[in-house]
Amino acid sequence: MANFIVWVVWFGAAFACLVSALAVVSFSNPFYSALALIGNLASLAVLYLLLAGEFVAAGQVLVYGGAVMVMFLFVIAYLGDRTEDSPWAGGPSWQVFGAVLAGGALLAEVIAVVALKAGNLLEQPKHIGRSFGTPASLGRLFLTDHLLAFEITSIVLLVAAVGGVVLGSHARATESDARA
Amino acid sequence: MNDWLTTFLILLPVAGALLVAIVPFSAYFLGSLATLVALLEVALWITAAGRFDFGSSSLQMSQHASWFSDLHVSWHVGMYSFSLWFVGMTTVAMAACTIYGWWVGRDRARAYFALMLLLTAAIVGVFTAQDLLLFYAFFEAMLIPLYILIGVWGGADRMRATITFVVYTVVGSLLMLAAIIVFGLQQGTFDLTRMGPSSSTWLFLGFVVAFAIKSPLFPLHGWLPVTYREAPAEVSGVLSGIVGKAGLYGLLRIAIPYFPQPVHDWRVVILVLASISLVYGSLLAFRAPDFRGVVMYSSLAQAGLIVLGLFANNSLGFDGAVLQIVNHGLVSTSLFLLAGMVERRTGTRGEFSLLGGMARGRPALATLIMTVGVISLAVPLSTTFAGEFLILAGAFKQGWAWAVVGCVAIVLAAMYMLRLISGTLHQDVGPAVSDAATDLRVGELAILVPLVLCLIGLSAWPDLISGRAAASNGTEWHPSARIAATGPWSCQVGAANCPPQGVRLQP
Amino acid sequence: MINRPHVDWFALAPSLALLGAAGLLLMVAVFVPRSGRRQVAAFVAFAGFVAAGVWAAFLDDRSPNPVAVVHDAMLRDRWSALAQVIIAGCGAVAVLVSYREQMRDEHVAEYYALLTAAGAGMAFFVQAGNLMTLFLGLEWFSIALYVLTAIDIDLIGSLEAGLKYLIIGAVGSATLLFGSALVYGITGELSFDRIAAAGHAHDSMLVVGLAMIIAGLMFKSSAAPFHMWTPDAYQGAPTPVTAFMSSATKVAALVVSYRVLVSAFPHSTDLWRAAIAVIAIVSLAWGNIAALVQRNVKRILAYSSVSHAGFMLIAIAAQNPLGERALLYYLIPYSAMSLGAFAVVAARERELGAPVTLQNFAGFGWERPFLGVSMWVFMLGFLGFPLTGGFIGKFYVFAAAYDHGYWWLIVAGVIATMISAYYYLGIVRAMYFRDSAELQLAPAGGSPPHDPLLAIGVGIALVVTVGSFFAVQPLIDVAHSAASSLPF
Amino acid sequence: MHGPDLQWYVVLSAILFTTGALGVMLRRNPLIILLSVEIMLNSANLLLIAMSRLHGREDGQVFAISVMAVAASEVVVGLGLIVAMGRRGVELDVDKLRTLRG
Amino acid sequence: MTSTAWITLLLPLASCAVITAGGTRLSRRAAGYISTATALGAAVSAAVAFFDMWSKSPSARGSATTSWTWLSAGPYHFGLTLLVDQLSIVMMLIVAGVGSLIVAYSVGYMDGEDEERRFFAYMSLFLFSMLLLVEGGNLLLLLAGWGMVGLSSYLLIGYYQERESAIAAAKKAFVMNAFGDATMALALFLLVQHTGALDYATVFAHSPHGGAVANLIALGLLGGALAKSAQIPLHTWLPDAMEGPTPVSALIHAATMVTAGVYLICRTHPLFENAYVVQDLAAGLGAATLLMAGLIALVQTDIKRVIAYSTMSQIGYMFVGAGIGAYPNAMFHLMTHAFFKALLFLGAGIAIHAVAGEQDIRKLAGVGKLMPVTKWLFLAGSLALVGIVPFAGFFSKDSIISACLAHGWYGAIIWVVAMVGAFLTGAYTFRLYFIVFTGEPSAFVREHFHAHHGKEGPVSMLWPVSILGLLSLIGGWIQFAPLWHPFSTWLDPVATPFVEPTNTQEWLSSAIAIVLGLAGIAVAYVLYAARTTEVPKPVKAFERKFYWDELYDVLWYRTSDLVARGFYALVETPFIAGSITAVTGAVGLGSRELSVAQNGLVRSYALALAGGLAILAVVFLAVR
Repeated sequence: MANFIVWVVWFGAAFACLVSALAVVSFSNPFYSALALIGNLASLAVLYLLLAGEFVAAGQVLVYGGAVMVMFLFVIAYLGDRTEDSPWAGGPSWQVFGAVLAGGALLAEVIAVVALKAGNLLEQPKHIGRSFGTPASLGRLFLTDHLLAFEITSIVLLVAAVGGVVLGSHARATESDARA
Repeated sequence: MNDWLTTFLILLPVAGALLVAIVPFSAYFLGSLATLVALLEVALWITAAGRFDFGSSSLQMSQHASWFSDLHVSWHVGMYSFSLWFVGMTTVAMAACTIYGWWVGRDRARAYFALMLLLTAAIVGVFTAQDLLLFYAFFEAMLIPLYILIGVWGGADRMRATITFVVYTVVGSLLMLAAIIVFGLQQGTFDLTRMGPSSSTWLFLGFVVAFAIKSPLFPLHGWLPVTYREAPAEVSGVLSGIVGKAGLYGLLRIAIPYFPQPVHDWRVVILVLASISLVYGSLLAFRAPDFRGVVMYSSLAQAGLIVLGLFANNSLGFDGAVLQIVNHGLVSTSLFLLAGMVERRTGTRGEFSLLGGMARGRPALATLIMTVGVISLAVPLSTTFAGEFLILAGAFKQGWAWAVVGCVAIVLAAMYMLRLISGTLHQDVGPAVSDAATDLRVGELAILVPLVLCLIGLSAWPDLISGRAAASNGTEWHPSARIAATGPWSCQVGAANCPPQGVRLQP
Repeated sequence: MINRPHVDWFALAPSLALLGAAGLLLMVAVFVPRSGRRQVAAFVAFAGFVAAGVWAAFLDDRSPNPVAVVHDAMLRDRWSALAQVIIAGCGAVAVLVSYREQMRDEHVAEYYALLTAAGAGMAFFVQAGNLMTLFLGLEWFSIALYVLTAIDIDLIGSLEAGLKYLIIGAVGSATLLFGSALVYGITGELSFDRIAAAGHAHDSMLVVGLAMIIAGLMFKSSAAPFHMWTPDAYQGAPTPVTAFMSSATKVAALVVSYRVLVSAFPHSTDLWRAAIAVIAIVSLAWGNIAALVQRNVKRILAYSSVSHAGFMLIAIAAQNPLGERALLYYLIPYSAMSLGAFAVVAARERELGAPVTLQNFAGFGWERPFLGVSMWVFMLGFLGFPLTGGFIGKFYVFAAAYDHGYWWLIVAGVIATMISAYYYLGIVRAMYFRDSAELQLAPAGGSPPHDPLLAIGVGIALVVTVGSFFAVQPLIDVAHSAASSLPF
Repeated sequence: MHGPDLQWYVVLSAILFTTGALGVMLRRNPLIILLSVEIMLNSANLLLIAMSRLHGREDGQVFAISVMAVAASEVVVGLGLIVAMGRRGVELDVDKLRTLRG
Repeated sequence: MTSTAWITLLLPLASCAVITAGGTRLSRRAAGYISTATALGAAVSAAVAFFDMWSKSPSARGSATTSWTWLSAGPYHFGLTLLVDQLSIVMMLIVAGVGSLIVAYSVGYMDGEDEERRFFAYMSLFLFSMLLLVEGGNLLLLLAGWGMVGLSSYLLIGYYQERESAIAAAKKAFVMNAFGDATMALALFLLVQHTGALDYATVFAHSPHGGAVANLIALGLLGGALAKSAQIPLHTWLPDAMEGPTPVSALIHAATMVTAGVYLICRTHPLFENAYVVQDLAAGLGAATLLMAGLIALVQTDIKRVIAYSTMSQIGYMFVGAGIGAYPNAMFHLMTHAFFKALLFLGAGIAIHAVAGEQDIRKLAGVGKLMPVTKWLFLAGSLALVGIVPFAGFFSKDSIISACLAHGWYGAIIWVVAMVGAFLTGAYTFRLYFIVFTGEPSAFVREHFHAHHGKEGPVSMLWPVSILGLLSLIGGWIQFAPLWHPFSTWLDPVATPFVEPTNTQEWLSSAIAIVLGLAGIAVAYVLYAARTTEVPKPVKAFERKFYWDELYDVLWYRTSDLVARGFYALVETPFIAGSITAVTGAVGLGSRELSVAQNGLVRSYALALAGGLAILAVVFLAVR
């Protein structure tokens, strides 16, 4: 019974995930795309839960769905909604063809990988304890094995922040525009 | 074992170049400084020649110092007897050309003289390097100053000239680089004195193509016309007189001794190409419309002749080739210098349609052009005649047809050289020849007369070189005598292709 | 109770030094008045790079045998230490070159902060010991570089370059990430050595992951066909940044690529070796041929850096001791030449106030003899001519290829060099053979004051370029000891 | 475990990755391109978490968390650039950014 | 004896060097005197050497001394060897003696030329070269001198360097001689290959007897001889060579250089005797030449060309002599011919000099009236040429003719030809004499003749001519084959003849030769002096010199010119020069294509990344 619910939830989440992703890339208005991405993130969070990643799921919702996307929406609003006509147009003639081909190839490859793997490894996940994916155990990891990763992540964020400051600052007088 | 003299011969011009590049002198004094260095170089060579023991066939005045050990590359320079003569030719001719540059007062003197001195060092290095990679380094280093010298001080079409020149030369030398790497790694060392023969055709061709482009040999002479016409006269002289000889030296020092089997297999092909160059060059020289055209195509022909001698594979050919290399080095340099002087006087680019009748009232010019001209067409008793005689006698032993071709070419040589002489000096006065075109001045005589005297002296005693090209003490000799036939890097291909010391390959 | 892991601060020192410099620079940005900011900032950055270099040298001396630090997050060995020395050197010279760059004063400190941060990122990146640190280090300096590329915000070109670099870079790192995920998925391990230990040679999932990782790394080393961003980014970025990118980034990317491939995927050597060989050929062909018709000098140099990636990939593909030596040796003169060349371009740019093209390079060699001669030497070095380390580098690379029997790689390299002669010497031609008199060039606001720091930077590059030709033995010894620290 | 086998997660992440890639390759609005990049990163995250579940090891999740942060920083820089563009009146269309080419 | 040989050799060279180096610091006269003095000195030292040799026993007369190794390669050594023996001493005497007379003559003749320094330098150079040729102790030095005389001949023919025709003639002479040098060189290569040396003793000892090699060697040498001595088929340069100043024609193209071929055959007669076919060929060609030249000489209108053709025909006689093996006779005729042919040229020179350099005999007609001395001298020369007793030609030429009879049927044929030649000689020689020196002076002569201080010419020109006149009278008396032959005896050790005509043959031939000569003279008298009968219309082929020039024009000059143009148009321009442009063009095209691919679109860049990745992954999956 529980298994059935899990299946339902999984299908729902996966479906939502795919649809929202497609929506993101196909909406002509970035605003809607951003909203669609929020949905995508949320559905991914659900999948994370199914994979026993409570903490990650929470982080997903808070950091991504919250902070990042808010920032996105803010910027979009700031720039005003510029709906673009014919989102797929542009670029050389072979662009779309090539893109679909390359993307399809990548997809096919991974599918093939899975198919080739079908039956052995991916079907017997290890048994996991209760604490798996809990903030406590993740935090322990962060402070022991992956201490550096943790620190570096913060550094990366710092660098990005500095970059944001630098880029976001105001323009100089027009004489510099002449150099453009 | 360690004798600094050769190293000094290389380092002295480099030091001079650096000095010229930094000292705060006026152009004129920079020129005099460069001249001084060039003459010192000649003096240094004379001391070397004085100390040289022509009796021994071993490497002399050599210096050896490891450069990087994991691939056994080292700074190894030294001179065999024939190298000594080539170095002498280089120092003398380069001195003449440097002084000419001073005489005509090239602008941007600092760069000009520094480059000329660097060029001297590079060429001397090519003739003395005993390590394959070092040889390549010098071989390439020659190109660097030449490129600038042509491109900056050259004629109107110098861009095309530089591009063509560089494309050809770089193609050749890079093929050689590939060959060198493979050869060296096969042998386990890059030290020429410790390498053994190889039977790989590809390596052989890699070397030969590079040297054939440099020499030049038909059909790889595509860079020749535009380059020789556009380069400054003295640089053209260096190119055809000295730099081209680096290719021939490479054949003599590397391609022939280390690849006995390929040489044997490809001899006919190369001899055919050489013969074609000989006849082809002579005929084109016969039709060439200008002074330099005649000289440059004649140098193509001469290269073919020398290759005939080198691949005749007997001591007649080898000694003759060595002698002829030196001869043509001096002759060609003098001719190009004369071309420059004529062009400067007449404000032309040496077209025969504009020249003529310059002999009247210009005895010095006429005498010098006449003298150098007849020497270059190998009138008997001249040293060039001696060289050609040996070469063709050697080629005759290889096969009578080669010598016949050579003799035909001798007649053609007479035709084009007389055409040059009369086109410049004789018949009615050309439109570009005014009274402003004076006779040679003292400075120019001071440059040319020594060269001509060298040639005349050699004509009186060509044996000075041909008899001392290799310490063969009266036996047949072969460059492969310089190969160490023993040691871990002995023949790859079995004893069949390993020439024992000093024995010629063909019975 | 969490037992804190033992942290080898000494191994971290180079990165930390630069990071400290970055932090200090942020302080400078805040506290030092604008008047003195430029000097102070430059000095701090320079000191940071020098300190990092010195530390790295110590590190190289003190770590004869490789050890993993902080669990398996990073590795302390000579391979990375040597790379750090080179990177630090590049950074220091880049600072010298940047000093007079006309940028907005209010952000000069941040500029140096980002520069040092990028340096720190690279220094860490080369030490990365598992896929996570690999990815993080990559992002670390990448993000810094995105910002640096676009820092001259008022230049539309710079902005455009930044955005392109960012987007493509993000795709590239996403690819790397996905590949890492696949590899993690099949092996369940993140650290290189244990990935190798886990085996699964030629497992489908592993090879796809490997392909993606290769793509991501080759993207950073700007090897064709993953190089497309390179010309645009190099051309659009401020020239000192380009100088830094072209030299340090390549060093980091190539060194790490080799380490990852060798230490994590020894079982699939034949696969990645062939792949790298092919990529090398493509890079050689594309880089050299595309450079022929370029007019903008920075773009020419960008394509040349693509082709040089190809040359160094030959050494990687050979994957033998000779190849490792070749790679490390080649990087030294290459980064020097690349820095120096871009520095000279920067000098010309500043005196013209316009992008440098072959056209307006005319006569430069005569107006600025020192810079001209240096540029000439750099070009010859790129071309692999004697008297420059480029020659020995190419020689070693070819030797390595032959040693492994890849004679066709030698052929490809030789042909590529033949083609490259055209445009390298074309730059020399532009500098010397034409007179600026022919084309009336009005230097913007007169010739700027002479720039001793830039000259010093160029001089250093010159010394390294030429010196590495003569002092081959010591450099090779260093490279040898560094290479010996790799697992075999 | 309950629910579908892990390979379905892999397939799903692959689809997401491809979708994101297509978005980058086909869209012109830099904002949407950034969003597509986010999708790519998230697909990788999904894969990481699935795999950490597979192996019953949490470092995959740790990796995922740090990836989130990195993604966030990329977004910051990207948005900064886009804002700069917008502020300078450059049309938000990467196809128009063709001054650097050739 | 060696020292005298060296002095003989080096004195002219020294004078050449001095004059060249001196340049304009040297007065014109001084140059002339230096040259004359050195030439005389050479002659004297040659004479000293001669008497020195005279005092020795015949066996000990030859001496070869090597001063230093001139050239060597591996086992081969070619020394700078001077060989002084009976043969070379004769040549030295002729060259230095006649040479000094002619140089002295030219001091007066060239007076007023503004570049006579150059002239005398060249003359001295020529003397040096010629002496080197005859003194050279091995074939290499012989070849060296061989080429050097060719060079100086080139320089002197082209002395009037503004004259188109002079330069052309000079080139023609040089190139045609270069042919000869080339064939000789080939012969030398053969010798080097088969005997390993080039000095006469070794070569004669080891060169193969008979067979193809021997024939080829002789043929090569013969080629050189033909070119130098202007024998068929390499003769066409000699008439044109008359463009040079008259003393040059006298010295080089009559007395000395052109006879070098005869000397060569005599010097290397062992090689020729090893290949008797080739030797007969030489004789045959000589005969053909003497006949053809005689015929052409009949119709020439240029005084110097007439004499030139007669030179050709006389050398033909010498070739006959050398070819049939009568070496002493050939050498003897060489000597006498040097005397009277120089005399004829110099006499003609005086006339030309007196009449404003005019050379056309129709215009010169009757000049003899105004210059009697010249007239008598010229008559002496003509009689000597025709071979009338007691003039020199009689003794030398007739002995050659008679020797033919001792050479079997082949000799008989040649004998007939030679007799016809004798008749022709009489005819053309006296045609010239009667037209120019007898009869009333033409209007042209009256107009242009200018007496030199009341005399016919300057003394410096007259006395050498007089001496030559004397020599051509008595020069032949030293040997009259039937009765006394010291000359042959002298030469016998080095050039042993292998034909010995009987005395009856001698008498017979001489008689017939004289009769025919007189007949020729009579014909000439009838036609040109008495003018009783109309002069027959000259044959076209004679005037066009049997079309040899046209033949060579087509065979060599036009051919090489055509081939050269062809190379330019078909090889050099399209391929050699075109290849580089083609390659660069192709690469440039690819470059432009790539820069199109780099289209500046982010999406395309991403596509490249994804595409590359896809391909990589596919391949990996495929080959894993």
